Amino acid sequence: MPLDQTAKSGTPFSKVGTRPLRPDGLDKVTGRARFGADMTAPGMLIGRVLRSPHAHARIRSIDSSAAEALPGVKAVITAADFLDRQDEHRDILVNVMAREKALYDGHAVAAVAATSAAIAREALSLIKVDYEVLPHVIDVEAAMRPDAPILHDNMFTSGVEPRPSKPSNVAARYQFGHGDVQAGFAAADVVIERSFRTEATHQGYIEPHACLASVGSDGQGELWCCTQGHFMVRDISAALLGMDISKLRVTASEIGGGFGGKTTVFIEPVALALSRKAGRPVKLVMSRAEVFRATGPTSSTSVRVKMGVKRDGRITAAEAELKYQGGAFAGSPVELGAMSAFACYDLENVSVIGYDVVTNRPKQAAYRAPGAPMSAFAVESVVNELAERIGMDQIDLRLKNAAKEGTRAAYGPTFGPIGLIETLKAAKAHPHYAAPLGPNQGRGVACGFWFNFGGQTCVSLNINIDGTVALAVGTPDIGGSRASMCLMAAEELGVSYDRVRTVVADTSSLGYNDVTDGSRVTFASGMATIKAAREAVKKLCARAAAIWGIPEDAVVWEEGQARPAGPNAGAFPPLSLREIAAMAPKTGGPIAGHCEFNAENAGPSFATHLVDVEVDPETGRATVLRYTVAQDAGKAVHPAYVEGQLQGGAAQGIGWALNEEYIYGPDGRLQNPGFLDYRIPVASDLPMIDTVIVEVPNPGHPYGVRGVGETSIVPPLAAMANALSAATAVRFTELPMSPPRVLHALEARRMAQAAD
Amino acid sequence: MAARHVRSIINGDAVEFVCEPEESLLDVLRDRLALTGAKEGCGTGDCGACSIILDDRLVCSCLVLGVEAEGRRLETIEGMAQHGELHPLQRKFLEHAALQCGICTPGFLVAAKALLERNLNPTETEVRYWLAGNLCRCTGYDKIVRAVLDAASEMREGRHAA
Amino acid sequence: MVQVRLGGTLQSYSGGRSTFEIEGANIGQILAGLGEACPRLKPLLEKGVAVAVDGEIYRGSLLHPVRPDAEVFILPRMAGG
Amino acid sequence: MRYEAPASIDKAVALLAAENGMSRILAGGTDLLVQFRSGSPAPDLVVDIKRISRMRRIVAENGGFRIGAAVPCAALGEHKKLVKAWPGIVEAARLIGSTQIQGRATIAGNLCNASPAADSVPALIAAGAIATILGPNGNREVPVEEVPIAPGKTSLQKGELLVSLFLPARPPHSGDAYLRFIPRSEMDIAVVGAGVCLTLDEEGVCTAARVSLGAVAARPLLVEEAARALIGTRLEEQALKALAAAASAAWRPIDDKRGTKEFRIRVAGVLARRAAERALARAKGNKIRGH
Repeated sequence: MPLDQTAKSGTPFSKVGTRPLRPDGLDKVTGRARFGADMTAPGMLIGRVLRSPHAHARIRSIDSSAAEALPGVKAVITAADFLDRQDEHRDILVNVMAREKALYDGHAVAAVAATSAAIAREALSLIKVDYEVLPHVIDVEAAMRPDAPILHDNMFTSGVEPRPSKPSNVAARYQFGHGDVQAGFAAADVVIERSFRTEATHQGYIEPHACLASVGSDGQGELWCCTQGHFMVRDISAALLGMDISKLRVTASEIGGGFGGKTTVFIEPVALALSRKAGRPVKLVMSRAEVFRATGPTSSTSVRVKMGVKRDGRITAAEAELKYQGGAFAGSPVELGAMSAFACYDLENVSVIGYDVVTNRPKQAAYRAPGAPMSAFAVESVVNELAERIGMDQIDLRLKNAAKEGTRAAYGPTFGPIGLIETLKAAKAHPHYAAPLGPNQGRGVACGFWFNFGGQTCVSLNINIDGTVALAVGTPDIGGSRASMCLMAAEELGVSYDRVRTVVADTSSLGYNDVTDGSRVTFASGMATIKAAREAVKKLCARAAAIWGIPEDAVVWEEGQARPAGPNAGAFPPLSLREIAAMAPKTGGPIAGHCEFNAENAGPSFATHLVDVEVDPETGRATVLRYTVAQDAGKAVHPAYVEGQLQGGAAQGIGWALNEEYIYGPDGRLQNPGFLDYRIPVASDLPMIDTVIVEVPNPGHPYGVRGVGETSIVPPLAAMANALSAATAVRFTELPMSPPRVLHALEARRMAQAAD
Repeated sequence: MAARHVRSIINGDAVEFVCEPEESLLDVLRDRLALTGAKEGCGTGDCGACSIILDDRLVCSCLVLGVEAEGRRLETIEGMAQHGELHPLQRKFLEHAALQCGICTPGFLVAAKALLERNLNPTETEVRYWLAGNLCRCTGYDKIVRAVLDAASEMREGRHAA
Repeated sequence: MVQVRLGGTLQSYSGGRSTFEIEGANIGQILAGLGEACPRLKPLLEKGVAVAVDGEIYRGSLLHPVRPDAEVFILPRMAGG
Repeated sequence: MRYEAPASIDKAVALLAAENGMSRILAGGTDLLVQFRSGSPAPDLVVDIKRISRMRRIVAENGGFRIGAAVPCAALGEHKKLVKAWPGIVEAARLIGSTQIQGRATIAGNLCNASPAADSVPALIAAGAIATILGPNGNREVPVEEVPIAPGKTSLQKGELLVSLFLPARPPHSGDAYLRFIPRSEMDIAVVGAGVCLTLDEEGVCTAARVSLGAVAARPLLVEEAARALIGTRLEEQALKALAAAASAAWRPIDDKRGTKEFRIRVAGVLARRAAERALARAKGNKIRGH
């Protein structure tokens, strides 16, 4: 049954769009919810990882004999305990445990399991690693220079013709665009070209990575861990350890934040390897310092943007060159940064080039709309400057050039229905945009785009004998998605919200589910839930038809009841879901609906952010005074949690803009691996964050849902930079805009003014 | 290194435990007493996820030694709901959707309870500064601050009604 | 025949050629045809690409039907956070 | 590691004197436990002073206040008379870390941890606070500025214990203030801290002043040139400019991940000036708003 032809489309919702309490809420406000580090097992050992203190070093040898001899130590492992795979898992394998070289400060080189944390710690100190320290490179531009220390002798830049003859730190070159940018610039009245830099920032989830692994001598394993995708953990861990996938069962704990950072494995294969060797369960929990040193921050970047505009506000051409370092392995999100850079604009002439660069930093991991915030920072800063130069309102210029349905996106295809213009209009109409500003205050605007993804999804919906519903999904719930699933199932089945219970099932209970990423869960698991519920409804109707002795297609499902329709309408009293469920054991057995599919057409989400800041001209410190987010959610299933995503992304973006950064010493060691000096926003740093949810339905979803989780981090970097620039009359092109950097710029401006 | 025997009152119950002198109270709560509601986000007092109340003072249990708990009264998140009834703060956190992942929630609730025990009529700014030692990466704090203010308002009305 | 366009990066494997006429009724057939027409693209196509059909992006649906007049755009593989 | 929690000062001193290995005092523990965790060698003996009732009290003495070494920062803010007399000390103590940290951390510990950026120390120095130190050789009283000598190092001898801090009687028409600069609004280590304490005569002329800067040198500084810029003035624009210049000139190299030299120089002057204005308002009896 095509989803778009069902009765539901176009009809008002009775459950979707309401704000019920989340089903996992009670456990989370009482301390009962079990997160990654909250699990124990009988006979459990404690695992610890030894990490490289060097940014770049050849590992000549590892002597673990003294550690192995320490009483209480039950296993010591190194890279030799994993399969030496040369396939697509190679980089993950080498990142999980260094092989020939340690590639960054914090790179795992060995691990132990012992009867106590104290013994494990002592054992680490007894492992002797003979390092040959090599020259290192941290900065993205430095890594691209011909004389830079080379991380991988086998890295030859892809995407370049002819293939380079020498290895380099540039893994790949990407390019997108269409039209003739030179002609476009020639037609412009004003052309602005600027270079920008952003520092690496960490996802900063409050829960460190944690897992509990147990592998028996029969080769069967159990793993409990906090992850955005336990099926991914299962498949990769099995591959690295040479296990059959069916032998490993992974259960996702409650997850204490991820933002993309828990879409890969770090300690999980290590704990499994330790457990396999020790023959006992092993719990492995990262310290906060390990999280910063060894898990993925996002890229630091260097971006050049050039744009031209006519006096009437029409943008004639846009060009960008992006350089993203993704740590010690290929795979920075530069390609996504390049594709999304100009996605907000309807451009005839556009050209984007991107370089994926490796450096001696931890392997980057996805971070909320990976790659997009940095290129948007650069583009949206230049757009504002264009508006200033031609004397046009910053929203009006964007409205004039905004991408809409039918626009050919800068990355190629043509957009379907999208809501950018609606968010711009919502921002312009918001009282925030007209509010007066005081001295040293400025207002910034920026737009953002994210693709959104669907992906492989499998859910199971079972009708219980009492008429309640058990829904099993395979996508870890990172921000309230179980509530949304319950809402959608209840909507379809016509039962009340609290009669549906959604759980995140383990890997042995469902087919494969892609990780919780790409803002996909409410969209994809939601669509699977709807399909599964519709299948269950079909079976419920069939059961009622059989009971009544009428054809199946003569039964309709309305308001949680099967009713005879057509010629039989009114012939039998309706049968409720509860009644049919109660009779199920005697009328054919259990009733369930399932869905396994690959969700596509996620439908992009656009946003416009407004922010007011005040800058202390004597110290350079910026205070966020007011913040408003307008974003297209397609259809907000649980508006409170949609607002939460919008507010959370804005807060992370504010941190990125103002104070968050990876700081390296000349020795290539990370200097701020803790929440004291890696400064994420605290409650007193922020105002309330106002939200406007725009709803332009996504035709790819039966309710019109679009993902909302990621787009909200795309505009804030530029919105903040535009606001600071408006407050100070200085254009900021480097993040973070920390007080020393801002004060320096203000002093330079004062000096220049004095000289005039 | 000699393990010590410690007696405390935790959430109103007499509790005895044995711990090493260098063990943190957080490790004792989590690993020895199975009170895993307090979380370790940093271990250095920078995130507040391990907040508990120790003799009426809000503290990070990661910065307290287990042995220091001898003879002390501790309140943890596990003791916040009384007789199966949620504390108004717990209820308001749910109603306002003041949690996304929920890892920081126990710490916020304990810290907010300590605030409202001192000041039942805090301003938004007072709430924000009091809670500055509790990091949340999901919410941007908006809904948390609203939930605390709303709980305070409800508790004030309850007090006047009583 | 379906007109298939390549994103910029993929063009560096097709000698700069951006458009191909490919016979195929679904995404899988079009990717196979494209690999035949330009063997240097084959490893990339096998590693995984996204395909935009009339503006809708497909990352893993080889069996999705494609009409002869559809706008088909080959994009790199993508993932979010 | 041995843990002892004596009930008297004498017992504490005796324990410290008898220990041949490394011993550490545990007051609030907010620095000590972080050090344990960061892998620094565990001491042989930890003496918890929080069970010593004398060290947990704030008592009025000779018109001033004696603050026990185990008094948590939060308790300072709850002591109404102390808040009235020494608002700058209290505001400094209440800037140390979070609410949670202030429930444990002590200003004596803040002093003895000897961090150049300790928030309460410039305020204590400006106030002319005296530390009472007890040891095997008896009792001694030391101006607080002489306690920290280098990052992590104090002038305390082996076996010595800082027992209390004494804040002298505050002369009429006096005011103190402490301000610090941090990138966020809370939770950071001071990039620059400035404590000012001053006294006015009946005509509003500054007769005495002390200015102290934190986080601009290896230890908090008492900046006499800065104080001299204020004495004899009514803190007019000229005097405040001179104060700021003296404060900016007083710095000795710190250039690290938390702030550049250039930034610290500049902001030291700004904060000294703002703290002086705040102290002046207090000396005149004006109300000052908090955050």
